[in-house]
Amino acid sequence: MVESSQNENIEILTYSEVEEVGGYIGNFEVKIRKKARLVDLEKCTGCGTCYQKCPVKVPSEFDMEMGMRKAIYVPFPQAVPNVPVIDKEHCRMFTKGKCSICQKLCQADAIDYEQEDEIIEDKFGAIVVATGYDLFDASVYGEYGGGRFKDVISGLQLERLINPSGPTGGHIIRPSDGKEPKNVVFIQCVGSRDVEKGRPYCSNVCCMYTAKHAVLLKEHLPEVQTNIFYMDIRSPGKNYEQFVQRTMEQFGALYIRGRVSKIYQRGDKLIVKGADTLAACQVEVEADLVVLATGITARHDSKEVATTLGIPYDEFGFFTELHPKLAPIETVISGIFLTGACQAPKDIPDTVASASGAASKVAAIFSSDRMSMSPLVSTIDTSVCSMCKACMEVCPYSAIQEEEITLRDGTKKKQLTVLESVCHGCGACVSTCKSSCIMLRGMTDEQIFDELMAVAQ
Amino acid sequence: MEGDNVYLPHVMKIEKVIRETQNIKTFHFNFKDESQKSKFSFKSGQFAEYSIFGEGEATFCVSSSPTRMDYLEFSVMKAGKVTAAIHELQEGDEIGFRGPYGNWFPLELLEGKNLVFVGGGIGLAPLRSLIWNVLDNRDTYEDVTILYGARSPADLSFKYDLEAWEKDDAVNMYTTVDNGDEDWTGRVGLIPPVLEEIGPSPENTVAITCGPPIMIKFTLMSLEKLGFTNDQILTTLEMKMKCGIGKCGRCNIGNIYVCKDGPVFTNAQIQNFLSNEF
Amino acid sequence: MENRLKEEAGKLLKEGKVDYIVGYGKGTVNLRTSPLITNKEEDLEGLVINPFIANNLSRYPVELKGRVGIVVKGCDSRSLTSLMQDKKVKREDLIIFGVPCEGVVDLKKLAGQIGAEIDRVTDAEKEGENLTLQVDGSKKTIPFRDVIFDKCYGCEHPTPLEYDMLLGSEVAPNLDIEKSLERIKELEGMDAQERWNYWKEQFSKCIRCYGCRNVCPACFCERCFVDVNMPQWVATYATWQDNLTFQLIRTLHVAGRCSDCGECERACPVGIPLRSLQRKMVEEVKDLFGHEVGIDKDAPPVFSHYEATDPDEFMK
Amino acid sequence: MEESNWEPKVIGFLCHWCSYAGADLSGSARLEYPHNIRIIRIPCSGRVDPMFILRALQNGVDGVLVSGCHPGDCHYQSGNFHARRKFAVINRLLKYVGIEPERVQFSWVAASEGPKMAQVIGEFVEGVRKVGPNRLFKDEKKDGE
Amino acid sequence: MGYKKIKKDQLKTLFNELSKDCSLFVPSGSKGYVGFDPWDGNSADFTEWYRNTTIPPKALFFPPVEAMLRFRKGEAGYEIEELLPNGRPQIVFGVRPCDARALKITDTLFSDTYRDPYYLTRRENATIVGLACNEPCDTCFCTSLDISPGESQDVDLLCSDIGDELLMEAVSDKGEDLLSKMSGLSEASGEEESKAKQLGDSAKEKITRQIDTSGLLDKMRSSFENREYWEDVSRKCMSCGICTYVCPTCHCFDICDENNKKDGKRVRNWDSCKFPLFTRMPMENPRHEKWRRIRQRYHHKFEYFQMNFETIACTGCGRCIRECPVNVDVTEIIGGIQAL
Repeated sequence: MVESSQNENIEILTYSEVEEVGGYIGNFEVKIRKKARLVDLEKCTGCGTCYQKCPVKVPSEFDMEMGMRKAIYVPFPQAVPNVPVIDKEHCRMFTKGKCSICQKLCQADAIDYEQEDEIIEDKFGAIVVATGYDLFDASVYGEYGGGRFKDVISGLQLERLINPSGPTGGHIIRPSDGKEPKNVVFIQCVGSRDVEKGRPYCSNVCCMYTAKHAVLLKEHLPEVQTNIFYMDIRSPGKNYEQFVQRTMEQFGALYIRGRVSKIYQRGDKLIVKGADTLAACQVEVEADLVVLATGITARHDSKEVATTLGIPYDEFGFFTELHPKLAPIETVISGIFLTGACQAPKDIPDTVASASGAASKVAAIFSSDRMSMSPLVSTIDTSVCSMCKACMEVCPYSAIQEEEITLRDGTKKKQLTVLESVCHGCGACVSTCKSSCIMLRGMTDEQIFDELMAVAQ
Repeated sequence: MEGDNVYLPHVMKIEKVIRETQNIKTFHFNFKDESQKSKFSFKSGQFAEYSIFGEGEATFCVSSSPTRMDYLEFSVMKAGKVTAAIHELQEGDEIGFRGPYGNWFPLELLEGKNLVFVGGGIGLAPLRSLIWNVLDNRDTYEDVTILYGARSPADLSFKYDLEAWEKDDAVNMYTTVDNGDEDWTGRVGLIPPVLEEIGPSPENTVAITCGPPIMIKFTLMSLEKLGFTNDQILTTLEMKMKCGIGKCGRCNIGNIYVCKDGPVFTNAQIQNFLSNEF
Repeated sequence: MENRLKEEAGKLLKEGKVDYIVGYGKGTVNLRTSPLITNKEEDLEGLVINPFIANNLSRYPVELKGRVGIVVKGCDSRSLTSLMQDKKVKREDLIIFGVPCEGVVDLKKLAGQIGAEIDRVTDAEKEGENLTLQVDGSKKTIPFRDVIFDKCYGCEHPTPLEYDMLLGSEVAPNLDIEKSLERIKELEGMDAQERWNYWKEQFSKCIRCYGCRNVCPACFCERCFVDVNMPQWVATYATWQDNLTFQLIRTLHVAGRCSDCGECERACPVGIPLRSLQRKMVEEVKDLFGHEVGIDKDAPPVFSHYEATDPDEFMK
Repeated sequence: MEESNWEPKVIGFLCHWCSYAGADLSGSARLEYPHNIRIIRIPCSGRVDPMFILRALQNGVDGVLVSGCHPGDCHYQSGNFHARRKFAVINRLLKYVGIEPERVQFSWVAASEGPKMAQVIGEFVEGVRKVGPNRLFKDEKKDGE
Repeated sequence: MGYKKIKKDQLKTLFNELSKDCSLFVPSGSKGYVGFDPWDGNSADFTEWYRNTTIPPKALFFPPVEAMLRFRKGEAGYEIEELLPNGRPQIVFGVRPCDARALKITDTLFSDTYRDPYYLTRRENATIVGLACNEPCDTCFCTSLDISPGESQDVDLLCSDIGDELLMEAVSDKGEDLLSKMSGLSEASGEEESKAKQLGDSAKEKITRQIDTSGLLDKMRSSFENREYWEDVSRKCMSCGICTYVCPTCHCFDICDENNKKDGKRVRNWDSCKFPLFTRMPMENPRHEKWRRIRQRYHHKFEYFQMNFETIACTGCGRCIRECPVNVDVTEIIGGIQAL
């Protein structure tokens, strides 16, 4: 992120939302709301005084609410730009109407409580969607405590605990009492491959991150015993299977094939009851810490994003690619590409590959002034069009637009036109047009009629 | 009685197809039944109903000269269903033909006169029938001036005729295009100003013009400027026709039926009824 | 009612709020009314509202350039709304005078009822539940409900749904769906072959005057599909095959737009029971997609959108 | 055509992405389906105009099969949803005017469903065979000139 | 020529007899509208209800669709087969005087300069039996056009309904011939003759609708440029073809080919100047606007036809008024022109 922020051809707009997308490939007209961070980007030097002195503490989202941040804060240490933002919901200036400590202390005079959202409207040649994913909310699993037990944490929470810049400075402790865990249980497929929870798909990354966690845990706390309840181990990536094997053999992780049916508290321990389907017996583990391998879900607002962009999404909210095998990066809208987990659960190598793919797709578009398109696109005979616009309504690509032309006698006339670069040639408009004034080239009524007459002979 | 059904077409054979421009083709055709040929005659300016069986009929003038009866010719601009089908025709194909219909250029009135032909685009088709007719009896007429124009060099039809007339010392030939291209070394300009520039004298002269409506409109104005009276100007009109014989009710302008009373009119006649409807 | 309309319409014209008034005037044929379309105030004296206002005027604003004050009955108002959905008229360009409608007299039925042709009737007036007539000089009274169009028995919205001014008080629907669908039910009772033969016979009469199409407010195309000749889907001449194909396609095109105003059937000079096709489709569209025509002017036309849950059982 | 050796002639409008591919697959899988069907490939079932169906029947074709991607699988996102609305109405109308339901069939067949395509075509052709030659648009008598 | 009469209850027998060696057409309402249908041997009670047909008798001579020729492509190319109407004699019974006049009007058109063999063959083979009007409709205005509901010189044979009997009078040789072939007739008395005349006169009086044809030609000419007038009167028109198709004198047609290159027919079918497509050419259309088409229709009938054939192409049958879905009324339009 730091590197790309320094590239002169890249402008990063953080804390911003895309509000409207119009136009078409090569000419997208995008309206972006740059939200007011109440800190002047230009003036701020990133000295950090403000957030050191801010009196308001709020659970840190980045640390999965296991640590605290201030009301004026930088979301995470490597954030770009390294400029804090004021959280209006908690800032005393906004909750109580007075404080302004940060403003007074800021030597750069960068704090501006009055700052307003900025709207940017610009043209772009292509759009890459990389909006990522949300973590599955494991609290729907009543059998795992439904969020009641402090020591049942998610994989990502463990990740923060292990991290040197995390809330505990890299010290792995139980959230409940701060003791080091001795016996840790991992549960796989939480919110993955579970039809009942509406998540029939595999989240792709959990098997491997769990294995990694088991290894890291053992490295940090050599005394620890890791127990991993799993359904199947999915490790098809390069060297992945070997890694899992090492986790078992070298790092002593105990893999138990089976589901956990119940977790309950006994004293300061968590009793994990489950099945070992290979041994065909019930197992009960007395754990200090339980880590749930929570799966990947689509972003909570992915449907709104899809609607803004005009791209389709599947039943889970992941954006749909043009073709699952042959066009995994493209969307139905030419010039809009997908990358990363917004399309489907992906691990890092897959994400990097698809990001590189998207980047090169964009580069390919930008490398020439002209594009070659399929000739199978619709055209409108405007002289007989009655402007009911039914074609516009059924076009899945918004390829039909209204334009105003000036006639020879100077009068203006509104008419419809097909954006050839956007049209995919499905022909839905053609059969919707009652007067056949929109026609799909290469698949015209005349051609079909002739075929039909020939076949009927 | 056999043979008096005016709606029955002769079957004609296409003998040659000439691509004139992007969307204009000329067809040489002849009677399939040779015995019919001797009974057939027509005059310059007349038109006929041509048909592609299974598609329908369309109206075009006979563009060859009655002085040259080896074969007949017609020229077609691709514009609709039937003309598109006609453009698919190949040598040896058969078409229906009934006619000739309508009136013709009054040759007897042109005798001993200077003739100025002004044609635009495919409008040269009816004129060329008359031009060849005149040139084949060259001595009967005085000066012959031909002005032909098209939008671009690629849109010039009947290039072989233009060439022949160019070479003919007895013809004053002028060709012009609205817009030239790299290879075009000829005249560039719209027909009416070019006509004014040539400036034919109205003295003992008849002007015969045919072309798209907008060109006709301005050509008539130019001729007027040059001193031509309405009686000295002949033109042919085009209207949608179906029967060709004054019954189907389409081509009337006022009580004049273009098919039956025309298509050749003097400007005096046209001024009389044209302002009415258009 | 009439006076109020004249007054208000006059005001609209005078104040330049509309360019045209589209209403009903007295016809030149006994009992009939005729569309009155005018931009002159003095013509407004001729405006009438009575039980004979058969025409659906909603087609006119599509053609007229400018703002229009228009008189509509219940069914007409739904045609008008449907035209708004199809973007052929704009609500803001219209001042709508709604006429709550208790039914419109079907003159053919009336002739049948009195056993004489309509030109024998010199005077007709609705009095309560009855229609009082002067036939050949003598007074005759017949129940009003007996002489209204079949469509009126199936009218669920006799009071216009969209209006700026309601002329009179709302009328509650007086439904007799069975009577309205009588002919359709009869046809449905036949077997496929009989039905086909029935329509074949009906469309052998068709002379392709396009009266049905041209009076239909849902037929707003600049160019009708029958007038397309590349390719020639339907022959332009009248054979029963092409007549039937034409009408079937037209039926599909107006399905979801047809408000069952019955104008097609009324216009048909050769008496083809076109409503039996159109009304049937009104029922089908309602049954399939829950779509009622002309209810919501802001909704997309029924075939411009879809639901993932649309009926599917007919698919294999 | 001789009545005795009449074979149904049916037309299939198959969408390029699913049903046509399905038919292709059934072919490459060496599955058999009746040769009675002539397939016209269209980009999407949403391209099908009711005119195609009526014109085919008017020209004496014995049956028309229209097939596209399963709902939700449309290559063009929504083409088959729009098509389904139209088909539903066409289906009801044709039945109402007395066209045997066996003559016009709509189906969803995915690219992977080679066997289903073969089965749909097979059943359809058998259905058409049962109702016999299409005489719907035939004139009973010659022109009464 | 003397008057004959026949009892109405004898008509059925007469019709059965006549239809033996010719095609007999009588008014019938069995199809849901009134038209001339081939005699079906059933009921001749039309005299009880018949006023006029919806579709005029022109349809029998100039049918809505007729095959003109057949083309077939064989080994040796195209062959053309002429499809003329068969020469079977035809009797049309019950033609009203207005429609009989209309046939005379279309006769002039179809025989002018080029003979139209299809129309004329049928006409030559037909005998028109007229039926005088006792009960004209309120849409009738034939008297304004020199037509009398009670008499006609345009038919071959004229019948008048005098109660229980039809009075018959031969008007032409054809009529004379037909009359001589009819059985079951008896001589009519002078009294009955005058009764018929009286009924005709009273019918004439019943006709109140009228147009004023005096000086109309000039008025038409000067109204041509009055765009405002034509726009006003055309505003409610729906551009359908009903008025032209039910008009007994409208004769516009189109010629089309069956869509089959190998073996098809060329057909002629009714067309209407009310349709924008009628005069549309690829690049332009002289009558694209509705008011131009309306103007063309009335000018054609009341001006051009009169100029070319010395008669107005309207007989006052009133069909266009009756059948128009929006009640466009020719008498109103002509009245308006006279009042300009």
